Amino acid sequence: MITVPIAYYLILAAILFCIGIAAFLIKRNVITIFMSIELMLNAVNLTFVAFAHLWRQISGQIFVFFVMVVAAAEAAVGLAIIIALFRARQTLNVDEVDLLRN
Amino acid sequence: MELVLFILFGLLAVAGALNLLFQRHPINSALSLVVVMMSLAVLYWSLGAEFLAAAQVIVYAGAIMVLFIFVVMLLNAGEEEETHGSKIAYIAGIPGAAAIFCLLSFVFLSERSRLGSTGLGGYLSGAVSNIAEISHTLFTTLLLPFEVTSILILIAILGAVVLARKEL
Amino acid sequence: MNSQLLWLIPIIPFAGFLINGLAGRKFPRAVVSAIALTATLLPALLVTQLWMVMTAAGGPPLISISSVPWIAVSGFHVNFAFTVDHLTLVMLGVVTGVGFLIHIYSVGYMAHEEGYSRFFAYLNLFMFFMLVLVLASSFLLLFVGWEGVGLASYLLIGFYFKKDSAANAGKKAFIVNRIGDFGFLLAIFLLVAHYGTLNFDAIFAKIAASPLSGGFFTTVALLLVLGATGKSAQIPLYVWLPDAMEGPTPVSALIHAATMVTAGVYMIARCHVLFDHSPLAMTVVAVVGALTALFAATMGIVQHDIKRVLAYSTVSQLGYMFLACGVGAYSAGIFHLMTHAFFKGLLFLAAGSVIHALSGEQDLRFMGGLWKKIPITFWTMTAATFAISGVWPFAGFFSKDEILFQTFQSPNPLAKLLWLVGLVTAGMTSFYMFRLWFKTFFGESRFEQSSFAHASHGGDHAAVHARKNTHLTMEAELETAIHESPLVMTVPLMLLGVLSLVGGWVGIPAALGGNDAIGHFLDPVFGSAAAPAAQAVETASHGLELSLAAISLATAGLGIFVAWLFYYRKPGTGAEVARRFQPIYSLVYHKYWIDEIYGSFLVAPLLAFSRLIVGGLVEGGLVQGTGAGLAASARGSGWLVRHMQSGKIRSYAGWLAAGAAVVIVLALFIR
Amino acid sequence: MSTNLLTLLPELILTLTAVLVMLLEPLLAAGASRKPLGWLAILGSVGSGVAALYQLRAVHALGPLTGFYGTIQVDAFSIFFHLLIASIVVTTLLASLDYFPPDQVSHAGEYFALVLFGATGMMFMTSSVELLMVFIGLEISSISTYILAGFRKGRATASESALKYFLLGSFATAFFLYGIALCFGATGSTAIAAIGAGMAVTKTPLFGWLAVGMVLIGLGFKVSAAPFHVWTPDVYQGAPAPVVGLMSTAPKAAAFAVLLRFLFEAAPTDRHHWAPLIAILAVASMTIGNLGALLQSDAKRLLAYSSIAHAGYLLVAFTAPEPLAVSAACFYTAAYAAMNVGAFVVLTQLSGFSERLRTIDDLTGLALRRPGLSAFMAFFLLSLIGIPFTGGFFGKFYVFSAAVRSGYTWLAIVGLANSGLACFYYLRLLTALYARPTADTVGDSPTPRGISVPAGLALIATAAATLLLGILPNRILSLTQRAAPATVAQCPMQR
Amino acid sequence: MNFDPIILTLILVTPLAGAILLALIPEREDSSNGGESIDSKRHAIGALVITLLTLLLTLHLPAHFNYHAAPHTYQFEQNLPWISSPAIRYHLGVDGLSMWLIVLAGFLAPMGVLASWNAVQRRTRLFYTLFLLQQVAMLGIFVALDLFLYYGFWELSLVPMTLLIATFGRTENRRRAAIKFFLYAFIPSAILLVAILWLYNLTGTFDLPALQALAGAHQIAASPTALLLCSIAFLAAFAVKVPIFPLHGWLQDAVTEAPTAAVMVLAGKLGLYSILRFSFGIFADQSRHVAPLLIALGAIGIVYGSLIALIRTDLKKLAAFSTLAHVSFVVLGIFTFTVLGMDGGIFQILNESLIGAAFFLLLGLLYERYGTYEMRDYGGLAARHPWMATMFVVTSLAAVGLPMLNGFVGEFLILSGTMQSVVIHHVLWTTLGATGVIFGAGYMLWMIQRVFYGLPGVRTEEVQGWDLCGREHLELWPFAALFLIMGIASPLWMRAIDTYGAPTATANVPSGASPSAKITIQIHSAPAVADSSLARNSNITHLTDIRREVR
Repeated sequence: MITVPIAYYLILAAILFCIGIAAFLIKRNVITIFMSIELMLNAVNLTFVAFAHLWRQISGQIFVFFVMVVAAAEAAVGLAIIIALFRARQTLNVDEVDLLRN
Repeated sequence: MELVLFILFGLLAVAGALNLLFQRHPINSALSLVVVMMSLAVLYWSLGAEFLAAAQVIVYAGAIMVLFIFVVMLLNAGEEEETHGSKIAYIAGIPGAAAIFCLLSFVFLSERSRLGSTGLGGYLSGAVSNIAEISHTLFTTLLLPFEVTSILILIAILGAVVLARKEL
Repeated sequence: MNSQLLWLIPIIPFAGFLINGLAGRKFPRAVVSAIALTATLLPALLVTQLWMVMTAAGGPPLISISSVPWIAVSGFHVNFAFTVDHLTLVMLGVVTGVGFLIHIYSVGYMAHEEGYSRFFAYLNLFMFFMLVLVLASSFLLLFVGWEGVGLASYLLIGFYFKKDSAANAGKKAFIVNRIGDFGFLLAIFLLVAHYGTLNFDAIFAKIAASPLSGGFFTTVALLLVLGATGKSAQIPLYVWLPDAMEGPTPVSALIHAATMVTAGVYMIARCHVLFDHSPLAMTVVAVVGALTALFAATMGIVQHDIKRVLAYSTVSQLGYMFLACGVGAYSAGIFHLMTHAFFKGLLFLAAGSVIHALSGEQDLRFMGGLWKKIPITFWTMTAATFAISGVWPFAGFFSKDEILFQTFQSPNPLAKLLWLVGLVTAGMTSFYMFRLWFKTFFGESRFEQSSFAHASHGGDHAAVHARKNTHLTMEAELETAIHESPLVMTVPLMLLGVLSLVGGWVGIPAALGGNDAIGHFLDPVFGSAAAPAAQAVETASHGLELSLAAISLATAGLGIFVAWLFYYRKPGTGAEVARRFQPIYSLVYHKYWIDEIYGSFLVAPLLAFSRLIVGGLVEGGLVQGTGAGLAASARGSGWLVRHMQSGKIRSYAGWLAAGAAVVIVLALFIR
Repeated sequence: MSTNLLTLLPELILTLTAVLVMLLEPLLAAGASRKPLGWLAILGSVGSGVAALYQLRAVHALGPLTGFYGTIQVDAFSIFFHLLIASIVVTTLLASLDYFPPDQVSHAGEYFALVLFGATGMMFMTSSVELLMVFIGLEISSISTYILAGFRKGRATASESALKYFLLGSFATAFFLYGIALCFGATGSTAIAAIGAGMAVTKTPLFGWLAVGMVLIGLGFKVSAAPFHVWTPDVYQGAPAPVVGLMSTAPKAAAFAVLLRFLFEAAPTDRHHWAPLIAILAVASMTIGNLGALLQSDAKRLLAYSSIAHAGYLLVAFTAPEPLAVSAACFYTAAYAAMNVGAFVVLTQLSGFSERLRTIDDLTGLALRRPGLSAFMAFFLLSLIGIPFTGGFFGKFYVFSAAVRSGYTWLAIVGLANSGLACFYYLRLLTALYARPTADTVGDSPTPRGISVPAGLALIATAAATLLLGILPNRILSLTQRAAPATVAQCPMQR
Repeated sequence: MNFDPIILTLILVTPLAGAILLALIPEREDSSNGGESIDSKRHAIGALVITLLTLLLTLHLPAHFNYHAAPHTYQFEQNLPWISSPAIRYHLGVDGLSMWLIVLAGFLAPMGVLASWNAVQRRTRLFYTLFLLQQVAMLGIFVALDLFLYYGFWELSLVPMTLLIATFGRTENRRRAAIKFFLYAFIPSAILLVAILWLYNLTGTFDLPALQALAGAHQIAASPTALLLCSIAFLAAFAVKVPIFPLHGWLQDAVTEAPTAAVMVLAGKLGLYSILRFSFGIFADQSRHVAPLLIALGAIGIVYGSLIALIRTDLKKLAAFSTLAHVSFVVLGIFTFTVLGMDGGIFQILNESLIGAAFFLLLGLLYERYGTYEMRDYGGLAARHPWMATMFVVTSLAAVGLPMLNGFVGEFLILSGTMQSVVIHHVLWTTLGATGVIFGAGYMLWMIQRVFYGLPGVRTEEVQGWDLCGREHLELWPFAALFLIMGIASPLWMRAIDTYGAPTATANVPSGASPSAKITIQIHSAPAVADSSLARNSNITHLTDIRREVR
């Protein structure tokens, strides 16, 4: 049976993580930027799962579970913030959210 | 078999992620993200994390992403405009991201031989199911985090109420 | 005599200074003068007693007294200590005697001035410092007096401080003196560094015990000479003295003729042990003295201001004294110092009396025909004029002759040249002095042309000299206004007149039938070791001395004759000659442009250097610039950091990503 | 009392109070004052502080306590931070009692609850020895501060502030998580002690180094160390003044506590790796913070940059070997908290909810109108400069002496030169307070003269703390010095 | 009751308590004037009482000083533990160096209060509180024997001064000047702190006597380079405060702005004392090592300050640079490491402080009357204000070093010491320093002339001033009296100073390293002169060379 080196999973996670970073940098829509953060979290989750497999440790998987919960909570708050922002500024474009600056 | 799965869903995940990046409408990006999550669920499964695979589909793709899409709809977000807000993001950020990727790959590749490979399916002993193991750990050694998470959720609710409540 | 009484000699005038200085403004003038005179008379009496004690048979050769230390650190201390030897005694006599007379004179002269108490306070202060100077038994205490008299001189020159020229002159005097003091101080530092003491006796003893080679002594001696040229107005630092005539006339008489300016001579004489070890320094002293004598005499010839003529004459005579010291004839120098104090003091006082009579006019061109109107002044001044011209048997003849003879005799290679310079100077001296004499007292009265004769013209000056507020417009009143001075002024004149005549008789050389009493009197100070040899020379060359005396007498006569010719016989001749030799006359009249040269080659460059290089380039550029540059670069960097803060979330994320990359690189690769 | 309960006591009290406040809030009438809720919250946080002291007695008697299967450890270290956080919260609450204007009063209850919840999270961060627990604590504290930052609703800047904080914070959290994942990858555990043990023998040391780097990025963001400081000025400017006082101190203190535990217990073997890295971060933070503040005119922004710089000073302590580093860092945290919270209490009092007086120009001549307030402000600024006989000075002294101890003399030189640079802007503010007012500044505007009693209490408390830390630091020093060995006790150090 | 052990604490506590007290006494408010208090004298009176009390306490020191104590020991010591770890102690003490400086500080304080009596009319509470705090810091610097404690006072001294300048400065430039002053002093002090920490790290103690002992026995385990760098860090911080050329960038602005009472204590003694106490105390060898540089800077500073003073027409700026010249004299003196230079330098610190204080006081009086420091606006004041003119002249004369006044003693000893030292080019430095004598007279007398002599200037014509009033007499006469007494009875002071100066100049010399020790011996024994005549001669040729250059 052909096995997959764990390093590949890790590299896949790294790819996703960096695409997440890139998306954060490039996207203008606040909601999409938030999604890219979710993407980064997912990448980390994959890393966790891969390591959990490596160490035969269930705690890695449980960590992922908690990350999901946290992500849900963050999503609730984050989206609320986005709504508040939209109400105040009538825009979702981050480039237009720059009142606070030098 | 495993390799096939990995390549297939790995590529799908990367493609989804890239699609998220390149799509200009948030709905499309959200759907791409769902694709990524689904692919990852398969990979979790192939790594022996059945419970997580399910949770990924249910919680992440099912709940969180729905929330996203709901907000996108609520705020009636349209396509992104191409505004030129930030040069730094391209000058410093993208090379930074690329560098991070290179560094991570470098580390993983150089440690590759010490990490070994995966075997398909559960790595735990067949006697105990994945879910049983998780729930046992969750209610013993990791009881406190589990309980404290409730505070987190409480705050999230409170915060969402405070922030999104329409008044003044 | 209880040696503790020595303290009183300077302290009494100081007390006078304090009383008059602090409270004098509230006293009536009589009280002020009484205090001031008492404060000068008492020291004079003490000096008299001292004189008697020391000259009595079996009297002590010197009296010393020392107090608690003034400055004391581990390994070095300076006490307040006074020593009286015969040199000091002569100086004390001159200072207290002439000083007292001039104080008396001032009571009359200053009677109508503002700042009466201030004037006498300053005079007493001067007496204090001058007495400290001559009594001092260490270099440092000498320096105290030295600087102190400079201070008093500064204050007194600037007495009419409302007048800018006076204030300027005072400042100039002080600063030029400071340049000299700079040399003096360096010499003192060298002495401290080498001998660890500043006591005269101790240093001279050490020098005698282990004479070092000449380099050190030459350095120290030359530095001392620099100091002396400042105080005694020698080339190159003479420039302050003519300007110092801005002060009241008694001050000119006391400080700038009789006493203070001779301090340089005194100092060189006092340090003769040091100079004896340095032929080079001696030669420098002699040459400086001779040159100054000649140089100042030329300038004296063409001055119109009566006091300035006298001032240049003072410079010239001081040059004589330097010449004497330079050829080792210290006692001759001191002798001339003494006689000069008498006749030059007198000349100034008499000139003051003339000015007083003419309501403040000082210009010779507006004088004339005064001899009948102010007879006492005329006669006393005549005595002084003869004395300074070196006419036998007036005081100046003996002292000047002694100097010329000693110069001629000296082993110095330049001796004959120096003698010749001295001789020429003597001729010029008699010429310009008699020029002054003729122009002042003979011929027609030219006073009516003077601005001082008319209130309308004199208004400006009147504001300055309250005394000149005599509103005389009528010709008749003008004539009656020229009057002889009161008795309080003329008595000192007469006394000094007598001294100008007989003062020289203490030093009649053997060749003229005398016994050179002053020379022998000073022998204990200047070393009898050298005396026998000098004795031999003296006895061997009576003939030479006589012939030299005759030559100088003839020269003086020539000077007098020419002056008579130019200014009495044919009054226009002087101007005619001046026209003929216009360039030379102009050069001399403008004092060889020395003030201007100093101004534009020393002072102006210094100020320009301060302003441009020091103040501008270094202070403005380097010192302030560095700080400002650092501040600006900090501000610039701050501006950059501000620019990081664009307010754009994506930019921030960009920084975060880049920073994260850097941190990861560092985390992985730092060793 | 069971050990488990004892280990959780302060957090428990806080949580219960917060829930109580949250539940009572809707019961109050719409326009009624929320002060009773505030006092309740204060009571709760005081209670948690007392509980922490009670724990201290127990720890004193029994040694470090662990609970809940080793996820929580109560030792002098954690108690120190518990006390610190409780004090900050009490002060902040005192200052906030009168903060809300009548038309905004309905939010006050939620505000108090959120502050308490946030504090709970921070406390968890300091007492957890399991990274999962740390992560959850971190999230609790972060999310509550995100919300608090946006609390001046209706102002455009408030939601922007919250958004920036939230997005960038989540971004950094991802790195932190990645770091944890790598730790797990290197050692197979997420318990700090186990990681420490595992790191010493791991086959994949590169993961360890990478993990340290990632964790540093995540926590560096939380403590606003350069180059992860970019959010700080914007967020501080937009957030309410009392909240800034809180979030510039308490979450930072907690994050530093985590960093201390993580670096010295989970990665002590790599000290020679991360110490220079930390030194570089410290230099960057100090320099960027101070330079950025030079040209600021907004008081809150200025203090934001100053907090970046102070994070840099604090990081200097990390270069020292363990006991010294921990005690220096703890001390500095406390000193910084005292003076910075104080400064923000003054700002809160001055400008209120509306934040009318924001810039240095606005504050010019303040001393004439409000001598008391400006005296306090001056004192806090002097402490921030690091003038002797204040906590700020002793903190700096202690931190830099730690650096010199460990051979980082150059770092101390850079740091202190930086503190010289910092004087410039502090003095600009300070001298403005005492200058004569210009025409259109505070001098002419009728500002309320008095100070509310609770705010006065807060001011006196912070000033007293700042002063005492400067002249009688013995007590607090001994506590921090005891905190240090407690952390080492858990893992064998290979130095 | 024996006050000796607590007297220093009392000296510190009195002004501190006074400051707190004054801060609590409210000002009378005047709403019409925007809340600024108007001239209630209660704070001035309070400050005067407190400062006089402090002065009285400081006089305890000379009254009970033991002149026969062993070198490098301290008296009136108080040594209590303060912070256990790091080991910081509350250690106070006095020796011959600091005793008179403490009295001086005590003396200048009431004078400063009197100087501010009318000059400061607004915000008196703030003013006198800060003034007393400044007093505490200064006294603290002089008595602290623990490096940490000392550093505390050292930095603390900046704060009240900065605020005084920033709040009570004369022109709109005041805040900038204050910040400049602070930064100039603070940044080098920060480096000083590193040096102190480094030293503590090596030795485990902040205690000065202990450090002195260690350093004396060469038991500080560090490389010579490191020790040298450390000593330079110490020296640099002090040098800026003194200020030593070219680190005087802050001086002019600060002096120009600072109110009279503050400017009286602004420059000179704190930095110089610190050099003497710490640089020389701990880094004796290293200080000797850098001495040639410092001597050069001192000599250059004298000339530099004088030259700039010559061209300044603002009285305060002139005073600033004359201050620079005067402190440079001290620097020149103490770094010769000769008994003469050291004692003279320390004595000159007292002189410089007194003369400078009197001068600034007088300038303040002029300013009170005419509202300007520009010399060109003045003229012809001597006739109108004879007493003031007298005081100006007396002060100027003391400043230019007229014999019988105090300045002379100091300058004479310093320059003698310089000549005596065998530092390279010592003759040149002496010569340069002595030119200060000329320039000093130049600018001071020029100043007197322009202000007091001649015809009335623009400003003095418009405004009718008044001569000294009773209070002003009270301020100035003590100074005048001190100038004279210190000028003729210097041993009264020198006795104590010498107990510090002599051992410091000679002791701690590494064997064969410092030739200045030989020189000192040479002073004691005359025959040595002959032995070293050869060496001397080479010096003399050197001297003539230099003289040629100078001319």
